[in-house]
This record gives sequence, C-alpha cells and structure tokens, in this order.
Amino acid sequence: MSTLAISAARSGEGRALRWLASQEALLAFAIILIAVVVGLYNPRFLAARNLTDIVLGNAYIAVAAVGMSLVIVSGNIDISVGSLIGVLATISGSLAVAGAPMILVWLTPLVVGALVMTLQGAVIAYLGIPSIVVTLGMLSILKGGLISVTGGRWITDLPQAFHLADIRLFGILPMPVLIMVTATILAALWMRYSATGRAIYATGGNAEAARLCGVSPRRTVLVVFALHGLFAGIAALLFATQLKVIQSTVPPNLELTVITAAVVGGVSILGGVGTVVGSTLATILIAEIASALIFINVSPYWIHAVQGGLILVTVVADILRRRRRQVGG
Amino acid sequence: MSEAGSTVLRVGAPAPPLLAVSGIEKSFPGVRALSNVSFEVAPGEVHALLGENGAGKSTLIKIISGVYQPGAGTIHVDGQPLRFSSPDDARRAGIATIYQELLLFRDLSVAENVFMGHAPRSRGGWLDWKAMTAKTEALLASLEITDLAPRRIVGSLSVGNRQRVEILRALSQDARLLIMDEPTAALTEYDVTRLFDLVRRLKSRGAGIIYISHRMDEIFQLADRVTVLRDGAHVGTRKVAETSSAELVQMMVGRQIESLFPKVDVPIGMPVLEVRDLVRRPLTKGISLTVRAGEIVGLAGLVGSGRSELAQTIFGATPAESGQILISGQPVQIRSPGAARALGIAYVPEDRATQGLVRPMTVRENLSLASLGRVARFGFIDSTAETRMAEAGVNRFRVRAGSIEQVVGRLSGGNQQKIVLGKWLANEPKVLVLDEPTRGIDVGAKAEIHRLMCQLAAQGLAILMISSELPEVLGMSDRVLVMREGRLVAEFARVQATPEAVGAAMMGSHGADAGRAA
Amino acid sequence: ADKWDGADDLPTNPLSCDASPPAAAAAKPYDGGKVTGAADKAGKPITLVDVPKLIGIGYFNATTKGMQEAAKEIGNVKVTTDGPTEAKIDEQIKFIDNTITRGVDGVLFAANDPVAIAPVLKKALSKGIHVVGYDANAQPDAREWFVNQAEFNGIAKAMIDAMAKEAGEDKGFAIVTSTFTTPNQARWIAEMSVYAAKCHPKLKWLETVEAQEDNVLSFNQATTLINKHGDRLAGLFGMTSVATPASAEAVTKAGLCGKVAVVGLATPNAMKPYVNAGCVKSVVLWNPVDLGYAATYVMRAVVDGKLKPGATSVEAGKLGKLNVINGSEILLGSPFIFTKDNIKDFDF
Amino acid sequence: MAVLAPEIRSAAPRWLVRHETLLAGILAVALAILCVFNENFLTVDNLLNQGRLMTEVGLLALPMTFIIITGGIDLSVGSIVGLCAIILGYSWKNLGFPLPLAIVFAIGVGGVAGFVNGLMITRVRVPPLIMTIATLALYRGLAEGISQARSVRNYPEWFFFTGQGEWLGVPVQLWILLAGIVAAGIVLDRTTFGRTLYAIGNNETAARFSGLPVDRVKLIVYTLSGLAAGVSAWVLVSRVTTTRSDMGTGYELDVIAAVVLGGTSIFGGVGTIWGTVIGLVMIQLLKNGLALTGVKGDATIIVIGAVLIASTLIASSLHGRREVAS
Ligand SMILES: Nc1ncnc2c1ncn2[C@@H]1O[C@H](COP(=O)(O)OP(=O)(O)OP(=O)(O)O)[C@@H](O)[C@H]1O
Ligand SMILES: Nc1ncnc2c1ncn2[C@@H]1O[C@H](COP(=O)(O)OP(=O)(O)OP(=O)(O)O)[C@@H](O)[C@H]1O
Ligand SMILES: [Mg+2]
Ligand SMILES: [Mg+2]
Repeated sequence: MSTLAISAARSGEGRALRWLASQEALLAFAIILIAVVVGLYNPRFLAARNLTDIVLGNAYIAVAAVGMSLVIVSGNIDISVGSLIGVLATISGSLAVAGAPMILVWLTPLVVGALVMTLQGAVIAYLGIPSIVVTLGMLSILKGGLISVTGGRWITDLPQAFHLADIRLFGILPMPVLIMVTATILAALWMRYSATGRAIYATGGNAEAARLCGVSPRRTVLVVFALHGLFAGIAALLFATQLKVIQSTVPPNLELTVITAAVVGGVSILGGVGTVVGSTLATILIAEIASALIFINVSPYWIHAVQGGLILVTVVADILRRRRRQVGG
Repeated sequence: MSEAGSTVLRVGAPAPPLLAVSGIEKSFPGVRALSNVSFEVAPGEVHALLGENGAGKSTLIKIISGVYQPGAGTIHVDGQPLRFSSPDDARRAGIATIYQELLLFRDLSVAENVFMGHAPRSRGGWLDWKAMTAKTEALLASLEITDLAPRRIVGSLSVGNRQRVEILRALSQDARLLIMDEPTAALTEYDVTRLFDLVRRLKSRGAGIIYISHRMDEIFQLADRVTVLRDGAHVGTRKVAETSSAELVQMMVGRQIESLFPKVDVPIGMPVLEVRDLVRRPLTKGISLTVRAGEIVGLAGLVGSGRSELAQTIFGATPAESGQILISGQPVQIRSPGAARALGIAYVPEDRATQGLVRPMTVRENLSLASLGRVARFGFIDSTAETRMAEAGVNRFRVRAGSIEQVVGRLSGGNQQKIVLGKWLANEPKVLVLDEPTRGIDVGAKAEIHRLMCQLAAQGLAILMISSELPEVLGMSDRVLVMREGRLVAEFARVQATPEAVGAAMMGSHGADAGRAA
Repeated sequence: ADKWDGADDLPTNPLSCDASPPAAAAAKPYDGGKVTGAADKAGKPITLVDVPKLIGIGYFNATTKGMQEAAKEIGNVKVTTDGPTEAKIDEQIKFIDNTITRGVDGVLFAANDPVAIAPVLKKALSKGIHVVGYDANAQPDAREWFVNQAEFNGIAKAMIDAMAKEAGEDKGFAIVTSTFTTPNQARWIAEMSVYAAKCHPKLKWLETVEAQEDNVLSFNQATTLINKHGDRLAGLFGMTSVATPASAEAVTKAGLCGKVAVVGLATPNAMKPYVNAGCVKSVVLWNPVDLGYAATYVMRAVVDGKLKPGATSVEAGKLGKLNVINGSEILLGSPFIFTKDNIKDFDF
Repeated sequence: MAVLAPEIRSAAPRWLVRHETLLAGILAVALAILCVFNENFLTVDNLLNQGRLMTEVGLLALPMTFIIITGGIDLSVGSIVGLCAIILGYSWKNLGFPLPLAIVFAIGVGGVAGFVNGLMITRVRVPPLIMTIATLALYRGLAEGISQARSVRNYPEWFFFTGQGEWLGVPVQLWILLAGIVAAGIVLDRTTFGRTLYAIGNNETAARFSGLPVDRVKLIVYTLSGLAAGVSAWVLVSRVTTTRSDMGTGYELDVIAAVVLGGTSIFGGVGTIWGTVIGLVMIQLLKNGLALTGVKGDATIIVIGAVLIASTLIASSLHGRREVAS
C-alpha cells in the first residue's frame, strides 16, 4: 500500500488514499491481518462470538484511552486514571447495592470522575505543577484512600439492572461496544471540529504560541482533564458492570494499559486527524494480540514477551512510516 | 489606488488616533526596559519603530498586544482607554501582531496555524475546515505565494516560509491595527515587495500599522512617521519625508556610523573549504564551490533556493549523500556537526531561537557551548576559564547583558545574535559559515559585525556568508555565488556584482548565467 | 499450549486416590528456626504485628478478623495488621523491617516469596522477635512455626476429584491462575498435575493462563479459553479467589452453565450468585477467619513456651487441638468444600 | 510537554538551589515531627537500614535524573531489573556460569537493554515515552520467558555480602549508592557531559547545531540507565537471596517520583543529583517514619501522594513569590 498511498498523500489528493497511509489504517490493517492469520490457524478465532468478546472485554480500556489521548495531546500525562477507575467503580457499585436509583448510580461516577480530574487539571493548569507530579501523587492518594475506606471488601449482590454490559441494543449490539464506538466518534469529531478541540493541539504543540493566538492553554488543559474524567467515569461504569462483583481495589497496571493504548494509537499522530480513533483501534489490537497468542498456542511463558515485541513493532512501524512521509514532504 | 496611497494625516481632525500610548513604563528584574514612552498611530498610517537592539521596541509592542502588562501608562484605542489582560483582549480590540520570535505550531498545518484562535465557524459553532483552507488559499494568492500549500505541516517549512505563515496569520485577522516586529528579517526582497504591496493596501483601507525593522531603506519606502527609542526612552518622532537616514541613526545610537560595509581588501590565500558535487536530496543537487583563506564569499538566492540546506550539509547537520568536501586540501568526512566543528568549521544558523541558542541557559553557558573542550580538562569544566572566555566574548561584541549569568532568552534579539556569533568564534574556526548573520541586528551592531567579519578574514578565515539582503551580499563579498533551485547558477567577482546582475540570476532571467562564465 | 504444571522443582506428594487418610509420614524432626534473646513474656501481655501478603483484600481481611477474635479471647494479646497495598515481596520486606525497628514481641506473616522473605525474618528471630507464618510459608529456618491451612496435596486432591466428578473422567479442562510465579498457586498446580496423572489419568489438561489478581482480566482470559477450545473444554479451574468467580461469570455469559464445570478456590460471598444459580457446584476453601485465629493462638503458645520443638499438637481455642506436621507446621484441617447447601452460612 | 511554558524559563541554577533548600527544609520539619513520635526513628541503625532498603531505587534514580534532564524518560527500568535478575540466576544455574561472571553478564545485559532503548530513541527517533513503554512490556516478558516462571535460589553465602553485608559498619550496597551519587553529582555539575545533558534538555536542536554529540550522549544515558538497573538487580537479588521474574515491578514510578520530587523538571533542562537524593531520602524516611509511628500502609501512601503534590506546590509558589518581589 505504501508507495502509492504516500505519493497520493503528498500530492494532497485522494482522501481515501491519504487515509490508507494513516496511523488508523496501519492499525486497522494489523487488526485484520492478525485476524486472518490466526483465523487460518484456528478458525474458532474468527467466530463472531470471540471477536465480540475481545471488544466487549476491553471496551472500558478504549474509553479511558480516548480521554488519555486528549490528555497526552495537550502535552500532559495522567498516571492516576487506573486508581480513579477503581474508585469510581466502587462508588457506583456501592450506590447500586444501597439501592439508589439507577440513573444516579450511572451518573455519579461520571460526575465524580469529572470533578476529581478537573481538580487535578486546575492544579496543573493554574498552579503550574507538572501533570506527572500531580497525577503520580493522586495515584497514591486514590489507591490508599480506596483501601482505607473499603478495606478491600468486595461488592456483591449487585442488582441485575446495574449490569449495563448485559444490555444489548436490538438484541445484538452490546451496550459497552455501543458506548465505546459513540465515545470514540464523538471525541474524534469534537477534536476536529471544535475550537477547543483544536486548542488542545495548539496547547500541546506550543503553549506560549497558543496563548499569543488568544487560546487559553490553562482553560484548555482544564477542559481536557474534565473530559478525561468524564471518560474515566464511563470507563469505570463499563468496568464495574461487567461482572457480578466489584473488587474495590485498583486494577493492577491499568494506567499503563491505558497509556499504552493511547500511545500506540493516538499520540503518535499529534496534529493529525481522528487521533482517538487510533487509540480505540490500538486497544482492540492489543486485546486481539493477547487473545490471538492464546489461540495460536504460544508458550504461556513467552506470551508477554511476544506481546511486548508486537507492540514495539507497531510503534516502530508507525514512526518509520511517518518519517518516510515527512521526507517525502 | 494612488489616492489612497497618498493618504495624508489630517492633523487636528476631530477623529482620535487609532492608537495612543502614553507614559508607558516597564521593568524586568534588573532591567528597565521602557520608561515614559508615548506615541500615536493614526488610521491609514504606517508608523515605524526604530532603535538599537535592546532599545525596547519588542517590549513596547508586546504591551500593546496584551502580552505584558505595563508598569505604568495608558493605552487608548479610538480614544477609549483599554486595559489588555491577555493577547486575546488585544485581538478583540482589532490588534494583530507578528512577533519577532516565530511562534508556530510545528505539528499543525499552515491553514491551522494561520487560523488558530479565530478559525471560521459554520452554523452551530463548529470549525469550518473548507472555509479555513479556502481563506488560506485566498491569503496566499493575495501575497502571490505559490509554493506554500495550506495543508503543509509547518514543521517541515524553512524559516522563510514560516515567517510567511506568521504574516498570513496576522493578515487573516482583518485587524485595524497591524503590528509587525521585524517581519522581513527572514524574507528576501521578492517577498518583501509582496508584503509591502499588501501593507499599502491595508493602509488604504484605513488600517494602522506599526512597523519595526532594522533595515533603514524599508522605513523610507514604507513608513509615514518614525519613532525612535533609545535605552527604553522615547527619543523623538519624525515624519519620514522630513528626515534622513543619518539623522535617524544619530538619534538611535547617539553617534555617527561611518560605513555599514567596511570591506577592506586582504590578501587571499589557499583554498580552505572546497566542495565538489555535493548532493543531499531534495535540495542540494550537486554543488561545487571553493572558499579561500581571507576570502568572504557571498551566497545569494531566493527563499527556498536551498542555501541553508547547503550550509547544513557542509556542517554535517544533514550529511551529504554524495560528493566531496576538502578542508585545506584534505578530503574529509563530515557526518555530524561535531565532526565539522572538530575540522574547524563553524556555522551560525539562520534560526537563532531554535538552532542557535539554548535560551534558558546563561550567556556564559551559551558562549562556551561550542568550545567546551577548550575550557575543560579530561571532561571537567574549568569554571574560571569558562568565565574568562565568556567575558571575552561579551566584551568583544559589546553584548548588552546584565552579566554573563543572565539568561540568554531575555536578551534582545540582536544581542542574542551576537551570542551565537561569539559562541562560534570562541572555538577559533578556520571556516565560518554565516547564515543570515545580521538578521534582526541594528545598524550599529551590524556595522560592528561586518567590521568583525573583515577582521576575521584578515586573520585568514575563510568565510561563506548566506544573506538575503542584497546590499550586504554586495557590500561584503569578495565573490558572489547565486543559488537557484538547489544549484549554483552564477558567480560574480566583486567588481561585476551589480544589484541588477545578481538579482536577475536569483530570479532566473536570461543573460544572468553569463556571469558564471566570467 | 503447554499445560503449565507448577514447575517450581519442589518434590510433590500426591495423596491416595480413595478417601483413605494419607499414610502417616515418618515424623520429621523440628526444622523451624530459633529465636534468640527473646524476653520471657510467658503469661504477660504481648504485642504482635501481622504482615499479610497485601492489605485491602477480602481474604486477608478475614484472617485479620480471626486474629482479632483470638486476641480478644486470649485477653493479653494485641495484634495489628499492616502490610503493602500490592502483593510485592519488596514492600513486604520493608514492612517487616520497620516492625523489627519498632520492636514487638512477635510477627505473623504470609509470605509473598518463601525465600526472599527469609533474611528479614531471620533478622527478626535474631532480635528476639517470635515469628509465625500462616497462609504462605517461608523457608522453615526463617520462622518458628507455620500454620498450614490445608496441605497442598489435600487441596489438589479436592480440586481434581471435584473436577473429575463434575466434568467427567475423560474431559478436558484449563486453569486460570494469578501468575506462574505465585508460590502457593504454583504448588497447588504442581500437586494437581501429579495427582491427576495418578488418579484421573484420562482427564485432559488443556492449558494454564495467567490473569494477575485482576477480575476483568480473569474474565477475559476465561472467555478466551472457552472460545478457543469450544466443546473440548468441560471444566475451568480458578486458582485464586479472583479467578474463580470471574471464570464462573465467563461460563454464565457464554451460556454454558452445566456444560463447563467451574471448580476453584474462592471466598463464599463472591461465589454465592453462581452457586445459588447452580452454575458452580463446589468451591474449595478453608476458613480464613479460622486461619488467622489459629495463627494467633499458636503465637501465644510459642511465647508462653507451650509449643516447643518436638511438640505434636497445640491447643487453639475453639478449634481445639491442632496437629503438628512436617516438623514445624500446624495443620488447620482439611479443605472445606462449599456447596449450595452450606454456602449461605458463611459471610466473608 | 510544557503546559504553561513561562514566557522564558527562569535561570536553572538559582531556581534549583531554592527548590532543594526548600525541600530540605520540608524534609527536616517532617523528620523532626516523626522523631518526636518515635524514639526508634532517628537511630543510626534505622537510618543505615533505610539506606540499605532504598539502594535499588536510588541506583536507578541517578541515571533517571540524567535522562529526565535531557527531556526523556525511561519507564523500562523496573523491567530491566527483572530481566537482569533472571539473567543473573539463569546464567549461573542453567548455563553454568561462575557466579561472578553471571553478575557481570547480567549487568552487561542491562546495559544492552538500555542501549537498545537508546538506539531506537536516537536512530529511529521513537519518542522515549513510547519506546520505553514498549520495552517495559518486552523486557518483563523476556524475563518471564527465560525464567519459565522458575525462581533461582540457593546462592552461595558469599554472594549475600553485597545485599546483606556491612563494610566499616555501613551496609555494603550503601557504599555503592554513595559512590554512584558522588560520581553522578560530579558528572552532572562539573563535566562537559553534564553540560551537554542540560543543553539537550533545553534545546536539542541548538545543542546539535553547537556540535555537541547529542545522539551519543543520549545513547550513553539510556545505556547507563540499563547498567544501573543491572547493578540494582544484583544488589536486590543479593539482598532477598532469590531471583524472580517479577522483581522490580513498579520501580519506574518510585524512581520517577523521587526524581521529580527532587526538582528535576519533567520537561527537561532542569535538575540536580542533590535534589534527587533529597527526594529519595524524603520518600524513604517518610514511609519508614510513618510506619514506625503506627500509620498503616494505606494511609502512608496517601500521605506520600499528598507530600509529593504539596511540596512541589510549596516550592514553586514560594519561588514564584520571591521572583515577583525581587
Ligand atoms: N522577559 C524579559 N525579562 C527580562 N528582561 C527582558 C525581558 N524581555 C526583554 N528584556 C530586556 O528588555 C530590554 C528591551 O528588549 P526588547 O526585546 O524590547 O528590545 P528590542 O528593541 O526589541 O531589540 P531588538 O531589536 O534586538 O529586537 C532588553 O534589555 C532586554 O534584555
Ligand atoms: N525536508 C524537506 N523536504 C522537502 N522540502 C523541504 C525540506 N526542508 C526544507 N524544504 C523546503 O526547501 C526549500 C528551501 O529551504 P530554505 O528556504 O531553507 O533555503 P534557503 O535558500 O536557505 O532560503 P532561506 O532564505 O529561507 O534561508 C523551502 O521551500 C522549504 O520549504
Ligand atoms: Mg525586538
Ligand atoms: Mg536559509
């Protein structure tokens, strides 16, 4: 695909061809390639059920990665997201068990998530503390706080109505997938077509220049974190409603998983179009790889090495592709 | 058009001036940048600001654009007192500014850079990308720029083209007051002409323009009035028609400048730098040239002709793909700037903010950066030696800095340029490649730098000077080379190099290549 | 895929296939460590610190609860629980180290790694601090006694027998565990492997996957196994209290209740929905509250000099007399099997 | 990554001196309070012991300071520790290397792992965050794969000297750390190499255009980071007497916390080794002091998180106020 697509992109014509040379295309191509190859080895991999399960089980990561992409594009990072999701899931589950109305149960994590992240955003934007410091601190605070409050007591006996994941639109499309797709598309459109969306790129690219253009980097960062919190809330909800119990602890390494997804799919095309589509595709790709490695009977000892290697290959392929395009002008 | 062009200020008319600043004061820690500055801009007026490096011009316009808050003083727009607490306030009041430091988004496209912060919206408040591209194209067309696509990513543009983007950005705002802080520093004459046409058109529509430049001829071409600053104080305002270059210089520097181009003939020695068939795609397409000891070779060309690329290829920043470089007759491999430096090649880059200086570091640290080996023993820096080196550099170039511990980013543009030069000369190079060496430098300092170049040549340095200022090329060079589209197209000895002949070679008109034979 | 079988190179000791009690192993001499310079606090109030693998999970909350119960009963024992928030051996060592600096009479621990924890425990012994382990052992000479909730081979037998019964003697099964390096899980799986080979040779061991202590990951891994093996998969083992309910959930979601058996270690609360729905028939576990309770009694007995090397049993309050096995271990009892009938009686 | 680039960043040295002094002040106050609550806290024994416990993270923090000063980051250090630990055990137990050789080999492998990071970052221009997040997964995976989930035990007694022994009454590994601190401090402060790091962090292009060996220096710091992870693994294995593939998990965040708490700017160009040391000591002693005072683990990490944010906040706000006043 490359030469053709790249030359088309350079000459500035052919929307479709230009898309073919994009990060999203690379990811989509990888997703399909893996599906086909693994499917040839073990046709069960291609069963609709398996493919849906892969997306379904990881939709929450994709949603969180959408928010993370915004944060990273704005020139920041958030390490606290895993802990926050743990906390929000617990809050939501506790409300459900306490018998609160479902609408409250579903909305509270979104609101609390947005509040916590807005607070962090304010400290980062208005007090000038680097995001890695603030979110690293918050990671500890949320994690310790969650354990202190719950003592790790699992939340069980969740009411049936709580389980969003069991709801299927038209009896087929599972709710988490629908939410993931909607969140991705809305965020992608928002980033491309809203002034604030573009301001994120400006702020991340050159905050001082952004200020001189009349964009407020501070306000932008605040909005980014607020939205990120909202997405974290949605992610927490998907996370919490998946199983009949909620662990009330911080899911191990979730922040790294989310950052990896954003980085593999999103951040690398800073300034490009539809970054968040990339991060969602990356989430699916990473999840697909994890599942595929089991399907093709990779030794369980080596699974993580192969997984890491494949992530590295994807990332490097993307960098090389972009480099080539840049040289081409 | 001609009527509009000769718009006369209606002195004493009831209409208030477009902009009136009075009693402006501004201090930075340790520096009093402005004290009691007042001036006015009328609608349809081009008002030039003139002053030495560090006189406070940029600071003044940053106050007018809301970047800085003044310590004291008032700003009136249309007679209304206004306080700008952010650049956005100023923009809303109809003020658009091209800042001296290029402030761009490297990862975004030209169109987005132009419209960042005020992009066209469709119904519902969403960005209208089509309109954005179309408007950018229209702006490009109005400046007759054909080699810049709205979709190009700014990070891949040359300095000249980035400057054009800055200009487009300011023009896109339909401002009533356009402020330009040395917009032509990175442009060639061709672009300057386009820009001036445009400024005149804006002026005819009644916009006011504040114009800062160190190029005296531009001020006489364009401006109606000129205000001179010295050491942060207002020296005087003159009508351009009623003053002379000599008077303005006198006001600026408080003394006479004898000659801007004090070129002296020195004996020319052996070839020091020889380049043979140097190729580095896409822009260096087989270049051969020779620079001898004591010789100053000028390299002229339009924006995008590939001069900077050539210089950077010689310097090893973008190593050559094929071809040969000889230093003092010895073939050498230059694969990195470090290697070039070790061979005695110095390169003063065109973009001092990103390539020349480490802005958050001090004057001392910047001055020693290219010659750390000289002040270090076994890798350990000898701070006394370093201080001595830095002080020598500051004194030699008369840098206006509080101390050698001052952060370079806070020096005025011209003084920053002196630091870049000083940094390289501290390394005592054999070959000096200067890319726009006097860009943004005031007349006094410019004369100094030129004098220095002559001194260095007299000491046997081989100097290759890239400049987009034709008078400088003609005034300083022993030989003039002309580049066009990645190739050398003409060569003139000093006596043959007339503005017409060189200009024609740059543009590629007929008959120019004849010069090559000479 | 490899059927990962524990692989920690330690000897295995499968029980006999029928229900007959294991042949009494030749009594091993005491092989625990020795405390030096401990003050004689026999009958006097003592302060203990409990350092579990990690704090903030249901399982160790239950052991803590047992310890508090015992302390209250005994009267002159004070126990506080503190430990890392993640099951990291490195952090755990720091907690024990701090405890030594603080100076207490005894340390109760559940080791994240039996070897790595040894130096710091030996340091405690050398500073006159009594050391008793529970749940997860350390090298014997690094502690005085270890309260063993159930022997590895006992758990293995209970699990494999239940699987053979529920899935069928000649069916395939797979395992969801935390990580391959978690010592207890590794031991159980190793014992399961040899016991299955010995007593249920037709059972097909398909594969073992890792899922951390992560609910959703466990669920995803179990789902992947179901999708991959299809009909060949008749049973899933959950090796942790996280993996078992997640596996049950995966089976439920796949609509395979009754077709794919789920057997595993888990706490009753998390399993109630699945057991009550009939999707899971048996959950294997000991009572962690009793485990903590016993550990505290053992510590008191050690301090009082009532439990000395060579002893064959120890008195543990309401649990009665507990037997010493393997030289320096105290056996809590056989693993407990929760079923639909009794699960409602437990709340932890 | 700059969110709010001040119009021009302030002079590094003055800023830092202040940040470090402030931090040291905060540290002193915290220690004094903890001291009042527990007599076991401020004892030579306890302090030396804490030094022993912080060595592994400390060794990683030194090259991490270099890396962050260049504007990079290395998230893979914890995984390299795991990989090196496994290599050490595996080459000794399974490949039959003599133990001293195995130690050297493991440290060498660490160097190679860091070198690979550096190579991809400088040659292929993969951003450091992305590169090291990928190798975070890859190196840990290699450790798991090579070890086949087996741990290596039963090292000979002499091997434990590094991790558990004492020399002149001070834990052996603390000597290593001290030597590292002094060397790193001098390198950063006094040498052309150190100056180059700052130049790269503040303006990489200008550093390149000044003829500084930017790529080589970056390659060296990432390699150093790998080597330090190797040494750290050796000390760790020796201290805990066993080798597991999950060793060093999560170290990256501890290391970064210490470095940024010490005033090194995550945006590059600013930072000192002394700051990092203060950051390290502060976190270690706070955890220790709180634990001794009877504060529980979960509450302790809340306090650590709050201190991280608050001390950065206090330092930067005091700094800001002085700036305005002067
Ligand atoms: N942010 C700042 N902090 C401290 N000093 C500053 C700052 N900005 C400018 N200065 C000082 O204020 C004085 C005026 O600088 P300014 O940039 O306005 O000069 P200028 O007239 O624009 O010079 P040039 O022609 O070289 O661009 C100089 O001495 C400069 O060092
Ligand atoms: N990597 C690249 N790929 C394609 N085109 C490039 C690249 N780098 C620069 N260019 C283009 O090459 C042209 C020549 O560059 P440049 O303007 O620096 O040459 P110059 O003669 O030195 O002009 P200047 O007066 O700006 O110094 C510009 O139009 C620029 O956009
Ligand atoms: Mg200026
Ligand atoms: Mg140029």
